[in-house]
Amino acid sequence: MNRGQVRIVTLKIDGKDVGARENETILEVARENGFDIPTLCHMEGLSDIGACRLCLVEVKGSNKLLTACVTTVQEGMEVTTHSPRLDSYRRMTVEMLFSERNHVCAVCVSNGHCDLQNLAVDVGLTHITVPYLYPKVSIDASHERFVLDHNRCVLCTRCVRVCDEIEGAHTWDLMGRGVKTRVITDLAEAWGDSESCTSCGKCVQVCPTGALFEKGKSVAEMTKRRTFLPYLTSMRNGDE
Amino acid sequence: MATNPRQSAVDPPSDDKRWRIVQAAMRRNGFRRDALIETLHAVQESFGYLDEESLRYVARSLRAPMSHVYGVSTFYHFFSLKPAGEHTCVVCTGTACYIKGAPGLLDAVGKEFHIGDGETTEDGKVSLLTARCLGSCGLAPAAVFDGQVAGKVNREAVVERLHAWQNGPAAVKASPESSPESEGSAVYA
Amino acid sequence: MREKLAEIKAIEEDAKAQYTHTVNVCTAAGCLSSGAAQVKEALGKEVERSGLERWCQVKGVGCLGLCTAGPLVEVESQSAMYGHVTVEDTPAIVGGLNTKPVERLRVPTGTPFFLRQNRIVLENSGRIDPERIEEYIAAGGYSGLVTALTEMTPAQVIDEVTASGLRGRGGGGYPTGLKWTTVAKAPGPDKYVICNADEGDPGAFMDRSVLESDPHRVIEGMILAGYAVGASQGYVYVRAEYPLAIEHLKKAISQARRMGLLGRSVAETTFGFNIDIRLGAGAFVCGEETALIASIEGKRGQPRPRPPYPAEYGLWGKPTLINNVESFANIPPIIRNGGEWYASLGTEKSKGTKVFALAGAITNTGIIEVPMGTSLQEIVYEIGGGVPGGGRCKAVQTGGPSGGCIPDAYLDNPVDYDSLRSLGSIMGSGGMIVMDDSSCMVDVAKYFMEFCMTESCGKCVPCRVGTVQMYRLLDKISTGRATLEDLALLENLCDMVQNTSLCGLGQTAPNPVVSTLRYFRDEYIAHIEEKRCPAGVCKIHSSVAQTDSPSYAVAEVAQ
Amino acid sequence: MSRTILIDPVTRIEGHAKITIHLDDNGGVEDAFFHVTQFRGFEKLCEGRPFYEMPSLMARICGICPVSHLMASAKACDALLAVQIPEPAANLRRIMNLAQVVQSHALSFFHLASPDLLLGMDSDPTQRHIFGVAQNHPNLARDGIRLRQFGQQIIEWLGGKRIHPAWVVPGGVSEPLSAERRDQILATIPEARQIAIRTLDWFKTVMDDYREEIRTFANFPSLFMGLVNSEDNSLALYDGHIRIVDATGHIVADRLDPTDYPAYVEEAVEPWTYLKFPYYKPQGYPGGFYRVGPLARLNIIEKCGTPLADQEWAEFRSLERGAVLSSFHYHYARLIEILYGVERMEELLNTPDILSTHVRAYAQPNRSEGVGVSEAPRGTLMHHYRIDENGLIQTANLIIATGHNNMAMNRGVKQVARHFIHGEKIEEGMLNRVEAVIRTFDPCLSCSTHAMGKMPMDVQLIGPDGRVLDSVKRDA
Repeated sequence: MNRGQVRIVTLKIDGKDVGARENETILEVARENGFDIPTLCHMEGLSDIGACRLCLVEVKGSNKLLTACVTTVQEGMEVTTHSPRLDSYRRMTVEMLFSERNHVCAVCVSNGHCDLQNLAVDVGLTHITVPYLYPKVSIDASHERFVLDHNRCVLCTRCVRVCDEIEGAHTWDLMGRGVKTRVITDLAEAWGDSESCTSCGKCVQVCPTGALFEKGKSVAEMTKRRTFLPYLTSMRNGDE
Repeated sequence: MATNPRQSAVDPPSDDKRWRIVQAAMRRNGFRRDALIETLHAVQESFGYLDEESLRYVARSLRAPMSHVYGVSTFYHFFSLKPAGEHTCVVCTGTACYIKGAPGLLDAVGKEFHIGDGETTEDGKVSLLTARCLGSCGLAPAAVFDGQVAGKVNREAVVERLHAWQNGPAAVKASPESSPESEGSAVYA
Repeated sequence: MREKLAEIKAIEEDAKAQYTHTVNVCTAAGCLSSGAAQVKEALGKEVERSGLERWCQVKGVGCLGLCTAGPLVEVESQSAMYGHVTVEDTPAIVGGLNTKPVERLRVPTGTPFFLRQNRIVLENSGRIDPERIEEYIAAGGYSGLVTALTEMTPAQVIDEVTASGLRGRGGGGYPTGLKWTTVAKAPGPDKYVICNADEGDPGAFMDRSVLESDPHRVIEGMILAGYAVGASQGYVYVRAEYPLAIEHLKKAISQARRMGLLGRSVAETTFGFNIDIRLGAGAFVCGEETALIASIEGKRGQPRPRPPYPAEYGLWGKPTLINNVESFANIPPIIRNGGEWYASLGTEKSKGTKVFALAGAITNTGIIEVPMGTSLQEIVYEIGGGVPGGGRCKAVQTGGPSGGCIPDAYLDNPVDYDSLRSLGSIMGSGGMIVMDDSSCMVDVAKYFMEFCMTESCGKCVPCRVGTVQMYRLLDKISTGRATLEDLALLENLCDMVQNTSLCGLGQTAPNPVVSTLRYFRDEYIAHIEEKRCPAGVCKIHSSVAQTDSPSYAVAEVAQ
Repeated sequence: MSRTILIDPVTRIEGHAKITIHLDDNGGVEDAFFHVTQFRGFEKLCEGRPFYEMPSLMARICGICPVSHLMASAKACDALLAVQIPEPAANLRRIMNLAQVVQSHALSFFHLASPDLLLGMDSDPTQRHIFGVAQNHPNLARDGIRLRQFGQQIIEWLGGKRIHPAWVVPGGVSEPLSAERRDQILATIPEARQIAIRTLDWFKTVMDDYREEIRTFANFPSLFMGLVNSEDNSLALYDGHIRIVDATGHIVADRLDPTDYPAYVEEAVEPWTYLKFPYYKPQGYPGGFYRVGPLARLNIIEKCGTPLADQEWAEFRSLERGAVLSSFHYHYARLIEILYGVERMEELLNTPDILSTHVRAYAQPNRSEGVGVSEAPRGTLMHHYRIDENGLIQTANLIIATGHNNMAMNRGVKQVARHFIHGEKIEEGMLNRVEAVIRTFDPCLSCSTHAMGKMPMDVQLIGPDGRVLDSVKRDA
């Protein structure tokens, strides 16, 4: 990726001067420098899609909020990662996610190890002001080792991307659109019948919630291992 | 089988001649994966809808992941994964049609035939669909009966037309030869 | 090539001169749906029966504009336009050719509807047979292209476009010249030109009309763009819902290819350019340029964050120029007559003309083209003939689901990009829906929200869930079950969805709500506090006394 | 003229219900009903969920005795896996279950029932609650709070949190017990034992004041059902066999397999309540009605199995020749079980392999159907699941202690009403006794109807013409 000469730029994040390589994203630079920007669809080692909108930041001179995970830094940029307005939008965005499906942390396998739950804590979401949508969605336990519970899916597409970009199977994709979007395997068949699935389990490990989990895990027992991902990614890219 | 999979197609699922149209569409685009939507159009035009068999065939032919093919097929409202009824009635729900009474048309069909958007009557005769603006705003509210656009329709006319479809299929099947007058009496307000 | 075009023009003119009469039948989609094809056939038979075939030609032409009076027939020699023509009327029309026009069928053409227009994009609409390239050439078509290719550098072409002050007609109003410059400057040998013909705004049918009536104009505009930015491949992304437009476009492309105006050597020069058609499949979001690109690439039509803009990173990751149909349709006359000529029309910041589709509670529904800066008043009351039966125009909806409702009191404002924006609406692609007192503004807002909700691609959270929540709140208001807290929540959601959504669809989805709240807040309040719909549209629940205040379970976030 | 009294809601019980008392023309009680007005869809909402979630999900039925549901549910899941869980795991589950029994009994006795016993059935209702007790009898109130804390603390130490711990899992428990934790628990036992003894002694001294209540509080012959230890017929709260005895104390059925419950328990439905009426099948409905819970358990066993509790049990059983029939003695039985629980926990904590790290059996589901039965504080609790080939719940059926006691509670209400209510004028104290009889059963209505949301209860007075004449309504 970073072949050849890469220029160094300087920018301000929350008032602090920081240096960065010109091909880095705002999110990367912010995290390297200890600034916290919440994310959900972002996952180190996977491509970024800018879908969850939690990493939106204010950039001086831009009348629109910019997606930190896909916006590259520029010389002289002045980035604000936290403001009352951003905090409020983030809280509402997480609130939207909670209202969308049937998230019940208390009886979830990922309770205590859930990215969505942590986000709620981080953005200070204490209650939901909008009505729950209560969609009636199914659970697919046909796979020998894993379970897909649509009730907890936030449509971050990490599973879709890891399966396509790292495992190369492209078993997962999305069907439908809008609020009716669902993750699917193959032709929306039962996961256990999938011809393309290699049962590698990467999708399960990258899933931020309890939407994908291992069979046999009881409530609060599902912890996800993700350290393999940056390693695999760098191997694929042929990096040192 | 082919030596170069890019140049030759996977065998179609059956001897049905319509597969040739589908194959031609793919060949025209060099069996590239980006021709997926064009290919799905060809399938839908030939078979009326996209069934699982055809999706599998298209996926194999274009060497596209099945979930991708399914994802695309369900993203676009133009594609249908279910066979339509013998006759289709498309009600335009564009803005002009909406404010001139399209909801009333849907309501009337729903009450009379117990079908909603995208549904087919139990006898398989009539499918109801909606469209996002046919561009016939000047004739709002508009509806399409078996491919023929009719403007300024009203509830009674739509219900009457659908009843005629249900009761006597051959008698009223819209044909291009039918004069606008005979059509007008049935459909126009 | 110039000689070839001149020759074709001469032949066409000679042929036409042989006829004493030319009877134009509008065979665009609007008139077709009221029986224009049968009328045309009957007129042909009638001419034959009367033995007039050597003196009279019956021609199918594009949109004549006044869709409401379709099917429309025009007799050029008599300057007579007939409306609501039926097969029975054809003997009278043909019989009257050598005597007097048939008065009972005439549509007055001395009205503001015809006189106040200034047709540039529509100059050939209703004049030429869209299925014959020769007629386009005879009307001056492709001469600008030949001039550009032989006498101008790509930079000069861009200069003319820049000088014209043309801004994107798809709704955004981005300066076209600037866009072209960016793509031209972008590095790399492979670039693309895309014509966005995915006209998805409900209530807008200008692009369809242009493609059906004068497809070559769009093709010429695209070739010029390709030359200017250095692209050799173009795509027209057109809605599958427009079969006639697709048919005309296909025919036009193959004619242009045969004529040597498309292909490896355009107009006998070293410049090569091809155009392919890509069909949409019923997804409004594909009007958004990054979603459109994804769709052309055969993917789900989901947008991606910008920057990078398609001008730098577009189709297959290559620099890509995307303009809409009307923008491209403006290019040939700009090249032919010069950018300055174009810039002399319109207002200071919005140059040229704009095509509008008039629909709703208005007498003259149809397609019009007026100079930028014409007031809404003039468009609605004079050109459009006002509300049928002399009713009051309550509001004009512009810009489709991304736009807003402008109330009667503000109709004296000129129509241009900036003034519409200051009124809380947008130019959009040009759909104008006139509403009278029978429309409820809450219901209208709910209609558009329902539209955005079902058209949301589902990629980003605010749009995917926010539109559903907003729709539900609007439904609650319209059925008389809402409280003022719900209204406050709705406004909060509007703000959040506007500012955090990924693409234009989400960012503008709250616009109809925001604008109706701005001008018609009293209607919302009436639904909420008085439990009544002033326009009598909404069905207020009979049991509204019991406002449901569900005890929303606190999200079980805590462990 | 006849009328009906409505008590709505019944107070100081778990959950919400109402009582209607129908009076005849002379002002005598014609009939009385105990209606459970709440409905919960727990069995329904479990359908389609992975069975691995059941223990935690089912525990949500109730915030008072989640552990009881954890036990029955986990046992049903063990059955689905077809594993025998490691003995240390079973013992750890037993300890948690006992902690639960102790804290729940403490809640019932001290917080809900003691105001009647300490302050009197006819005392000022505005003072007749735990705060009134705290004011007038601070030591007893403190004991109650301490005992409850003791139980809850052990649950937290074992399971990580007091309410809805996720520690009990199919196949065993998720974490072994550490030596420090064991010692911590052991250190709290002496105080708890002291409180249990102290309270028992006090109760025995005031029992005589309630002779009228003892005689009329659901004091009638019935069957008694519960688990007994399979080895020595001692008190068993976690596992064992089902035994049924009659009013004379004779064994009607013994060594019944709990998982085979459909063979001998059937449920009847009445339109006026959401609570079903289970009965002992061979004796039919309504004749085969039975009682479960502390009173029933002490009536069916042959000993408690711990030294101090055994002494108390012997004294208790000497109250009557056969089974102890008055439901008033549920309170007494509860106190004995508290003592037993504290003693038994100590024994279990001192078993040699209690710190073993092998506390979980792993397996794929091997059966399509599983039943788990254990004793909740209020009585026998049955969870019955059927799963599909992917391990998703197809049907769930629960029979909860309060359900078993439904018939007895209804008869009890009628008995008390007939005894205490006369004429047109209804004294508050009379109504309180109608509620108090319900309280002796310590019913958990939330559990037994698997209801969603909050729920109050009321008592209604209905005339022969069906008109509601009077009603006492209380908010939750």
